[in-house]
Amino acid sequence: MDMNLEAITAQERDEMHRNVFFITLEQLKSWARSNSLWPVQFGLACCAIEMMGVGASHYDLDRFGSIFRSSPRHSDCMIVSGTVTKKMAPIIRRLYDQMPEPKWVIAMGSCATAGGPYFYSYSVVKGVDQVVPVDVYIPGCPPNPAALIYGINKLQEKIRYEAKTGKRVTNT
Amino acid sequence: MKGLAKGLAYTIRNMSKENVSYSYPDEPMPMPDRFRGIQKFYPEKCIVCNQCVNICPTDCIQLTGKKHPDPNRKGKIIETYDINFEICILCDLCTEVCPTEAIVMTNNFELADYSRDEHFKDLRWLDENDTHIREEN
Amino acid sequence: MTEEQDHQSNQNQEKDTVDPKAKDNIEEAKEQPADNPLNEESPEKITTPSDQQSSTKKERSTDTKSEPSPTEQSQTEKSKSDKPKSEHTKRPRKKHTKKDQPPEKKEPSPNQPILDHYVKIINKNLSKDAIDDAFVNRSSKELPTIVATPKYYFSIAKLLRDHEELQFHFLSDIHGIDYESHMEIYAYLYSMSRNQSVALKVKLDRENPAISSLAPLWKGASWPENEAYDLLGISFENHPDLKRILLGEDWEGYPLRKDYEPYDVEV
Amino acid sequence: MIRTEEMLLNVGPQHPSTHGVFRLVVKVDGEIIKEATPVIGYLHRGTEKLAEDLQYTQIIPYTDRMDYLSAMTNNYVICHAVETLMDLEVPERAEYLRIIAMELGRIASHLVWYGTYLMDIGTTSPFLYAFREREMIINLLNELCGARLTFNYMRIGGVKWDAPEGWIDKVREFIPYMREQLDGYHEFVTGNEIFLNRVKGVGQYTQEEAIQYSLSGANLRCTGIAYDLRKAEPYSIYHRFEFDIPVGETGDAWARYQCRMAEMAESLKILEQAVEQFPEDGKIMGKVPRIIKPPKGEVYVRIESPRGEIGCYIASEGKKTPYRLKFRRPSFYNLQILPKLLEGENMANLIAILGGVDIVLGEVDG
Repeated sequence: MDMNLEAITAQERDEMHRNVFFITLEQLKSWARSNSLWPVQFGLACCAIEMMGVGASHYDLDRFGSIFRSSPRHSDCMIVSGTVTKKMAPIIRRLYDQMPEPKWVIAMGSCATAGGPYFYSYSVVKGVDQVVPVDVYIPGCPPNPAALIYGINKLQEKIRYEAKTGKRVTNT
Repeated sequence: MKGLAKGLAYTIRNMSKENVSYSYPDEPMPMPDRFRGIQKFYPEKCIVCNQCVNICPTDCIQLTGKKHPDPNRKGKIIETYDINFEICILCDLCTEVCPTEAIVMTNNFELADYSRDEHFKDLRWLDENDTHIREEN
Repeated sequence: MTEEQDHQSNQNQEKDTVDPKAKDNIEEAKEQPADNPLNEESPEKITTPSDQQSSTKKERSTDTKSEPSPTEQSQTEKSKSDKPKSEHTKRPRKKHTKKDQPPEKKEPSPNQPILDHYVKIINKNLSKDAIDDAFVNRSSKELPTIVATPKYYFSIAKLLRDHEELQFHFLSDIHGIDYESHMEIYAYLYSMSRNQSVALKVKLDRENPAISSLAPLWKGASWPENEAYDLLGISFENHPDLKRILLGEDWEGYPLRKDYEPYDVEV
Repeated sequence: MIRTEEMLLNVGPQHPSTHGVFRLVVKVDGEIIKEATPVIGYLHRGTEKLAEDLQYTQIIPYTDRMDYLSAMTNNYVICHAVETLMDLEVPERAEYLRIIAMELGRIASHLVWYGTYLMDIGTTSPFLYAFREREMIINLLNELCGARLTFNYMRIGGVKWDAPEGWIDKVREFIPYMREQLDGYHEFVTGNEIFLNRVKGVGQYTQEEAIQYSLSGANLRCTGIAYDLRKAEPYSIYHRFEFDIPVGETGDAWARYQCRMAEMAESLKILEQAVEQFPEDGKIMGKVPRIIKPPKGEVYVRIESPRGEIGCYIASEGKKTPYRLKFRRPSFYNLQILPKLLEGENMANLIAILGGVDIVLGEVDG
């Protein structure tokens, strides 16, 4: 490209940032991010077994570039798979805080979504969204691995959509 | 060293085996007939007997009935029917107790959503959910 | 609300007219009343377990005498297991013996002599008033049950473990129960060498439940006792490490007590 | 002279090798563990309290979520407890279906253990192989009862579903396949020198200690005590099958590994016989009163789950709901020995010992 960068005025540069580079870079970033979601290897209860199943041979989550990482500092996505108890809630928050930005949370299963079968229990938090912001909710008890893959794809869609339009997706 | 070599031979033998991975999002995932995905509700079959409400372990079903519009016929018909799918644990007890099979299971499992409110399934949604219905009940 | 629903459902069942689309299912719908758990108040619809039992008891009481004694039975079981296909219709189950004897006859349980023997040993070695009550729990696979007095609870447990005729080395379970009048500890002991089980119970004062711990005898009792302390508030004396194991030290109240009110009520 | 200082180290609650939310506070001096204190309760969900307000049929789905790797045995223990209390007869065919489902579940559970345990101590690929076979079992169970993990299959007095057409044949076909795979596993890992170095002589205890700590399952049998409730107190129709109780001798992680691998083979034996004897037809539900109301009384039954002795205590007041329901959860008891095992061990052996105990945190915390 034979463009003289020196000659661009401040106004033009602003314009360019806004119109050309900024948006495409965001989209590029979102494309890269959505295709390399690294969930933290963090299992709470029954759903964690299905999460392991997703990582195993038959469902093979690596196809989507999602590799389970053991440390929250390596990952940008947290799959809350299982019942969140009152004793566990502060730790989930801490794990979430340890993750680098940008980060996303998937609430997998009805326990993480709203307490599920333990809705009336004395020791269970009614939904992980009271502790951390949640992007995608997957119902089911537990959701089968295909449903989790669907949820992850849904999250990828959301990441791309948000980068493209700049709007926050809260509801379809 | 012998054990290591044997293990390696096992790995190599497995390399030629058929790939077991499902190609799920590209191809639909067939589920067995009995698979519990989400309920389908037939309002016309319901006799408002409240059994599903009583059996539900998590109290996620709510229903109201109204008098039958035809004055000659007694009984009730369903007015609202809500399943709070957030806390539904898919235990299948509601379909088991239903005397008229007004509530049945379907195989649909692609239900992930961006909002919790979406998981509140009302009568209309449950009526329209009419694919992959379980045949055996 | 429940009464209303009850009424509604009763109405429904009386109706012959159901939506035409559900015609096939009318039959089922009519049968359904007894199915409805809400209808249990109407007496003719209930088949209480006791009714059921008494009827079956009558049927079976005839062949009680032909029932083999448990030791014989286990032998027959073994011999029969060699050729399983031949005895599909009548297979021996230990359970049968207990129910086959109607309570009126008060035929002693096959385990009654065993229990008497235990009681004798305990009385001989400890004291006459060491045992509060001793009975065979017929509904729980003829389980000999000993109710100890709190004072002698620990020494009975020790005796059950160490006495050469008892040898209950394995502690299977220990937990507390909150009967609103009192608390109870239920311990299930098993002897591998003799293939016998015994349940040891002790009744505690509900206001201030405290009992000596079994953890010095069985290290495996340590966590279950912690659990009972955590969820029921029973304190164990001489416990090596008594703590609120599940809920954490800052939890208020004892959840498994019948009068527990959650401290922090949520939506 | 190298000077070392005591250091407190937190393992968990989120740690990939604790198989859930389990925390271990370890005091280490250099590489040597001085003291280990397990902290549990991060998954305590109050099932027992909830069950006091639930009807017996409604409790069955909750038991699925306790020991989620072998939900079938949990289903069975509560059904068995209520059946014992009410003195119900379970039809032949239902018993066979239960046995087949339970033994399939046992293999699936041990496969998860095999995969994750080996992953913990450093080999990644057995996990993939184990889950490949597990997925087949799960698919079989999915066909039978419509769920992959939380089956809710058994009912008081019978089972919910009859075997679908051709299902028994599928199980029959699966048995030789699994045997072959099992041999493959042995070839793959069992002789591996690195693996042997990691597990041999690690986490050793004696028979007396095992009984002292109320261990059960493979954790007890690895010391040489042939104690399996399927033989000692035969429940269901286990007395009809011929199988051995695999026992270890040394009581270390290696013996536990061998026991569990052999148990899978024994389960296959039981499956083979059960499939062979499977009755042509018959009812799957016994005569059960419409409303399940056990008489007043208390009952304690115990059965053999993959992790050990799972017991269920019910105190009934003659109502629809239990007055008190208590599960003897094998993992909870098995985990107690951990501080003792870890004392004086190398830090690197922590994972090998913890994984060898085979815990499920849903069960530990109740």
